[in-house]
Amino acid sequence: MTAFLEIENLSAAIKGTPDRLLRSVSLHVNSGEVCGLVGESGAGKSMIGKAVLGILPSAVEIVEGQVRLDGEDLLAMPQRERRRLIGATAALIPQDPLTALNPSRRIGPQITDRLVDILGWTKHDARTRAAELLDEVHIENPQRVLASYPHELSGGMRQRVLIASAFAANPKLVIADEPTTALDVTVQKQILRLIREMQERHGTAMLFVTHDLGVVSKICQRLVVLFAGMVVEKAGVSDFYANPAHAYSKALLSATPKFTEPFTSLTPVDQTVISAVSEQVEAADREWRHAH
Amino acid sequence: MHTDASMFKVRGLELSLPDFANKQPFGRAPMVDILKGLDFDIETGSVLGIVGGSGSGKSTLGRTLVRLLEPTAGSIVFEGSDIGHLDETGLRPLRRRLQMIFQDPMSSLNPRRRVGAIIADPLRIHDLDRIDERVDEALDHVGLPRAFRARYPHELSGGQRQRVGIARAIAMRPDFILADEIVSGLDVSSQAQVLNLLENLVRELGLTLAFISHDLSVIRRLCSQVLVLNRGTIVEYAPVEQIFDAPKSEYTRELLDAIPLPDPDQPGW
Amino acid sequence: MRDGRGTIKRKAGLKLWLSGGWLAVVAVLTLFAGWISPHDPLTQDLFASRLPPFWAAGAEPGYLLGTDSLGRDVLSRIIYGGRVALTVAIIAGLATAIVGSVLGLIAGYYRGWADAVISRLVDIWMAFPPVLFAILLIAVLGTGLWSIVIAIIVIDWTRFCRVVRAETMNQSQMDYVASAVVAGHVRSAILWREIGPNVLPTIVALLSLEMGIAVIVEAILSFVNLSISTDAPTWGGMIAEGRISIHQAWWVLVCPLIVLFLTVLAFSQFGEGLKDRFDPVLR
Amino acid sequence: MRLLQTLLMRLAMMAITLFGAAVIVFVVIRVVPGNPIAMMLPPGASDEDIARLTAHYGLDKSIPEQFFVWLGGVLHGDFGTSISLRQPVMPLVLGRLPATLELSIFALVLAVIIGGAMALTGTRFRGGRTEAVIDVANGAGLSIPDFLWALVLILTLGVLYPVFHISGRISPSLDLPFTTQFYVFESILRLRFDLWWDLLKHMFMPALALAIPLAAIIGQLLKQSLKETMHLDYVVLARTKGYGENHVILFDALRNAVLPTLTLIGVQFTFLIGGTVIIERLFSYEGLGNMAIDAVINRDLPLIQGIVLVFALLFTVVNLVVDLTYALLNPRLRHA
Repeated sequence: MTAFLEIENLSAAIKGTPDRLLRSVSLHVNSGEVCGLVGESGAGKSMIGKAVLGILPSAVEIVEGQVRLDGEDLLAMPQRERRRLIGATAALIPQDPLTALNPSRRIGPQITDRLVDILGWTKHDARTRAAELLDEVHIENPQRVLASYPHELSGGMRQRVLIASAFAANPKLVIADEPTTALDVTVQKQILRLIREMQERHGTAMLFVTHDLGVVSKICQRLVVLFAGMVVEKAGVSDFYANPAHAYSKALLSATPKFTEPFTSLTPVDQTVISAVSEQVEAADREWRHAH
Repeated sequence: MHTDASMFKVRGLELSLPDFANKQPFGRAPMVDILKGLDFDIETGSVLGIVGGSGSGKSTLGRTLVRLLEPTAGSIVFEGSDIGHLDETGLRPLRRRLQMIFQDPMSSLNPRRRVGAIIADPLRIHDLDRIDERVDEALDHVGLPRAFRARYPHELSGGQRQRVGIARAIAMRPDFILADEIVSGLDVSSQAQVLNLLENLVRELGLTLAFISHDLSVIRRLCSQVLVLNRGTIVEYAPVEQIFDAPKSEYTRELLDAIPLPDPDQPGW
Repeated sequence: MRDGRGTIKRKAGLKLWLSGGWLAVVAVLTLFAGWISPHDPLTQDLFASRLPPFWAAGAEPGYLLGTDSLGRDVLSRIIYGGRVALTVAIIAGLATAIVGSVLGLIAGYYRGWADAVISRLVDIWMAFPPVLFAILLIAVLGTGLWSIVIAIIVIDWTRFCRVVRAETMNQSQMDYVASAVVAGHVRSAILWREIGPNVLPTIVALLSLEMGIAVIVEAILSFVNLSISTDAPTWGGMIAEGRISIHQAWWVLVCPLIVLFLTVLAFSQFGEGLKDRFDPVLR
Repeated sequence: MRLLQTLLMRLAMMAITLFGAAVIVFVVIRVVPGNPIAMMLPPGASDEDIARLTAHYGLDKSIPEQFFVWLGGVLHGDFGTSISLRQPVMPLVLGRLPATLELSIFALVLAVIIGGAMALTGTRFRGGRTEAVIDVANGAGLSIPDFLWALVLILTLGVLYPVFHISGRISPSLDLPFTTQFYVFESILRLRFDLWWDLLKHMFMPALALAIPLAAIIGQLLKQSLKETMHLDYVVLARTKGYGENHVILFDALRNAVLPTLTLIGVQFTFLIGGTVIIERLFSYEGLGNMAIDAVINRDLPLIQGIVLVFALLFTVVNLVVDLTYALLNPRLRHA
């Protein structure tokens, strides 16, 4: 199996400041595989996905590193070409289904616009495909939904629409950015299953960004743990949950609630663990500054 | 259930709110029933978990218990007297005894006041003595340095702000505290810290607590009783072990099954 | 951690200093007009009419900004005109702010019938063209300082009322208000002690803006000859005279115009600067 | 259905507002100290004259009675007779209204074009020097009212570089073939572009002065909501689909970002129309506002009442139109 997405030594910083938000991040995602990207708020997990898709906020710039999609270095490409390539081969499942659909456009065009405008399909083909996709994500009466406006659909429905839209152009890579965080648990379960089902059917490489170690264990084969923009651990899922290697990962795992073990889970993260990993970050920074 | 030991007895509690989203241009906004006749007791010294999905009415229920909202029908008997329809003056003496910790610590702390004033203010209203000492004590209880009295809310981290919210509530030495989704905005690590803090405070101060959450795993650690709410009605009300080990209602079971445990081999997924 | 806050504060500081500095200069000049102004603003000297300002050919020393068609010193008239402008700005600005803000706070916090009445009143008021309304009021009340102040309150209280009402409604939704209820505050105490301070920066910014607007309204009223009295020097009156003789003596229009322009700009920028400075999140 | 109900409610509100406005004008003129008849007459008029005139205008009746007599007339289209011009008020007002309307609408168009261009440019090049320049321009436009802009324009484009005319509506030497008062509109219909050009040269400066503050508001608010919209997930999503920045701004962000600006334009446009009063005076433009100031100076009560009421009607109609446009653009309201 080959790595479809390869990130090498990626560093990013707020423009004009020396402090890095991403600290020499390297990771890869194989075709047909789901890789989890885990960390607390401010760890930079969403930023990695944004860097890949070229949608970083304008204040943030990439200072070093490579992002390769199927072997092609995205950062070395002219912007226009890169946008086209991403539009044709990658897709995003965003976090908040309430803001991720344009409130003033009908659902149909929002699914088909990429097919028509970027990939040059005919309107008719695109519409047929959209209906098929809605069927694939288990939406009844696709034609009616295609003609509705977002505010007419429930949160779970909208997330299904967004998943359908993400898989519309048979992408090779899907980046899911906390796709279930805004949903109720029962809906979350259905959506996670659906994402897994779609990913398996299409053989897509998927980068799954989340703060929830419970969710990771349900959908990912491998995971990468981040702290302050630095990779602290990369592991296979079964190894990780049986025996996390890094002290910070271990602390994070035991702080995660687990109702089957009420008195051993939810352990507060020890301050010494935080200082140790912060020390590690500083050491990496010193080394990096030295090298530049 | 020992009715004598009950701090709250809630009977036939109903609440409707105007639905401005579907307001017709003429006349009043239509009313939406949020709570549809709830009966339950809260025993003194117990920790009640209130759980439900979005739109279940759990926050509305909480705000009605501490009388931020007035019920449309039914009674809320607090230590023998019905507080459901008391007016502002009637509620005043009760305010010291019923406290609340809010979900969003940024919005619940007045941005223009220092932490010390935020904690001291309710004490002053109720003419309590030794205010300075009480503020220090409260800060000690929640594990914040006393020097934080001089800080503004925006100078604190999320976890620290939530501790200030807790300090403000316990400084009053209330009989009852309502905690409304107080850890849902926090990272896992601060979530665990705040929960541990609350757990210790319940033990030390003998608090009666209602803990609202959408997350059943958090409830199990802290609560002795659990009330499962769905669309404004009680689906199940039972001791915590029973809810988790032998849930009676289909809805509770569904909720439990849907929780993703940090365990790749969890059955049912 | 480094973020954008440093630059925001620096910009706000510069804005505050420049605008505050200009307003201070105007205030000092007008306060000590008797000592500072080189001539009596009313003395006419028909032999020295339409003298150009000091840098132009044919200027007379002693008439820094030249003279108008009646030979009155332009600089002195600007300084004395500033007296009227600043007096109106301060009295009318404060009075308008108080009336409008109190009504806005009440409507936004208590809602119900009070809000219904106040909001409807605002709607009705908004159906009048403000300048025409002001002119009409002065025509009815007669000219004079107090008429101008009353006219400004009457036409502009809605500006405060609308903004303060919206901001109060915003703040009322915040949980710190609910937590004040839980603490046992009575409603009026919550409005003044909890919500008030959070609405204050908005009011202060608007107040400063309103002072600039008051200066303009006074100038407009002077322009149509309906201000304090016909012979007292006012910026608007000077502009009206300068507008007539624009082709013969442009400085009679240009000099007061520049001063008026800068003063109005300074008032509005001063308000913005104060608001940025007061905002606890940016501090 | 919903839209129709909204319309009916707005119409009812409009009636209330207009009634309130009528009451207030009436009260301001009559209850405030000062005898309106004394105001109308030159100083030194005899008591007999005053009494005669008082009876003539029905001012000897009680104030509520006077009000309803006047209101009854208004409802029949009779606004009374102008004292200074000795003509019925209604045709006088209607004769001047088109000039003011043309000026206001031209100013609005200018404001939308300038403000919209600033907002779009600022969003396209956000975070850079271009945006900083636009912010400064917007700040100045917002702080300085139309009255001062008008004076600045008169000095620069009227006197220093006399490109435009500084007074009047049209050059007096021209022969006017017009049958209506809508000169600009009619000149286009009659294909008299020479007249059209002359009208524009007169209208440009007053319209620009009126437009600058509104353009700044549009520029600032639209840019702000565009920038906020640019961070929303659906816009981010559109970018990942392969669309370029211009496409994303124009086709994904603009439509939703326009809504908050649109509500504001309603109120601001009424302010703009209100501004015509003094701007018309400054440019000696023969519109309603100029007539209003003359009416006040001449103490012409019936004319003042008529003009103020026409302005009030205009303002409420503008707000109604904006509300309806908002409802039409917002799918939530359109389909609910």
